[in-house]
Amino acid sequence: MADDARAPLTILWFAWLRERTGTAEERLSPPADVATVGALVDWLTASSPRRAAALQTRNTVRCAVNQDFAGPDTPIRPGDEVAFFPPVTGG
Amino acid sequence: MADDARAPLTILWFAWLRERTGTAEERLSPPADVATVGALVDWLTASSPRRAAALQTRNTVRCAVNQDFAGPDTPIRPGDEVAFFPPVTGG
Amino acid sequence: MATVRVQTQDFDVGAEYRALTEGHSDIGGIGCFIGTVRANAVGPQLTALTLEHYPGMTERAISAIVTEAERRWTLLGCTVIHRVGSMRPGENIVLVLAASPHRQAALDATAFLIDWLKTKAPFWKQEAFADGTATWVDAREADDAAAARWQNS
Amino acid sequence: MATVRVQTQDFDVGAEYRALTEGHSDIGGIGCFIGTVRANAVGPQLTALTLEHYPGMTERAISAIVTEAERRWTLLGCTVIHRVGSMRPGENIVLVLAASPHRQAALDATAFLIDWLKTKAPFWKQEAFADGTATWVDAREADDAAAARWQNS
Repeated sequence: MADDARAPLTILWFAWLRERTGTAEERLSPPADVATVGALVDWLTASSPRRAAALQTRNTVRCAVNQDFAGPDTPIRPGDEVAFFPPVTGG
Repeated sequence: MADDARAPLTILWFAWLRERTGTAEERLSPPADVATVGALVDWLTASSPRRAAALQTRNTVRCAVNQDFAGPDTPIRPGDEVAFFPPVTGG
Repeated sequence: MATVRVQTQDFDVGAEYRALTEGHSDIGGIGCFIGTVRANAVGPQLTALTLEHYPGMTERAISAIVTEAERRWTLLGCTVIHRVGSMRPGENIVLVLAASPHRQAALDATAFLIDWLKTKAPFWKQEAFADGTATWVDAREADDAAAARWQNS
Repeated sequence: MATVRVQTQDFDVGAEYRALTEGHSDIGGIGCFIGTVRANAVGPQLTALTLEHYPGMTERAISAIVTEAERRWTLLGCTVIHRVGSMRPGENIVLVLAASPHRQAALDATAFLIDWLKTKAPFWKQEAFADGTATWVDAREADDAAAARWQNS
């Protein structure tokens, strides 16, 4: 989203993922080789036990990058807003 | 509907059938051998040019006997209420 | 449990929704359909739609359709109101409401009720136009097909 | 043309119906669905349902679903209102209204909108019970199947 190569990612956590991380929003700057959602999940999992707990059942964790649904191969760039959440249950 | 063997039929006409017969309701006593809807349609058709005009496109004429949808073989008894109308177009 | 009315006056969608649902916490979804008088795009302008019906048989036929819907789906209530008489373009003609514990049942019952109302209840529409002509509306094959979808279920 | 709102307060079905249809004589049918908080039949009593969402993405996702409905059916207007925050059993959660010249399009668009809302918009439900426990509602496979019906059309 931002052009600044050093801009941090905004990471958002929703529903029970938020309860597990203990935070709704954080700003993080992973290394430059974390360039996809899949790589970001690996890095977040290794970064803290609470984030690992939120992300441990990967099949049921959904992701959006800049407010669009994303998959493991979706690219991540500095400044992006990346949200993790369970399957949606509205309506 | 009635037990009286000589009770007339109540014949009802709706929509464009009513416009062709010029009447919404009439009481008629066909001969005893007019015992089905099909026989009644034949008898009505022969009984007057206006009724014949109402019933001439038999494929598009619908019938109800005592307020239930009926077919050509549905029995007719003295005192019955028999209605003729076009295919329904409500809703 | 079901409300069935045939009336000349308009209905109030919000009031009917409240009457159906108020005090019920066992409902999960309510389906609804409202049919309205649509102005025509070509030809002389439609000035009025007149609905004729067969008093007595109409209520009987609608009640039978509602009973069939209640047999097919778990309904916690439903409402069918059909107007008769003369209506102008834009006016309401018919209201169907179906409340169920489950969304799919509410949606299916609503579609079923309006599909069968169109093909199995004794109403006839006549259109009056600005040039003074009036014509009876023909039954549509698409309506028969829509109603037939439900025959085998 | 479309009205999309995410709000904490309740909505008024009758007022939304009027806002969608008033002054429109080109509409032939309006489909509607209302989802409500259903009390549970077994276990500790449900005391509240809380809807969490992803502000910003929610409106974006609903607008995309509405745009897809408008691409698939001739719609003369539609309304999607989804509540967030805490609601008690019996309260309204979501309203979908779809107006079309034709009945089948109105009914299909209504079912499509609620099916996709349930599976493609970022809302999460948490149930709170009388015994003090609270659980996040699991996504239902039936909802995915209902949404998938529309994938190939």
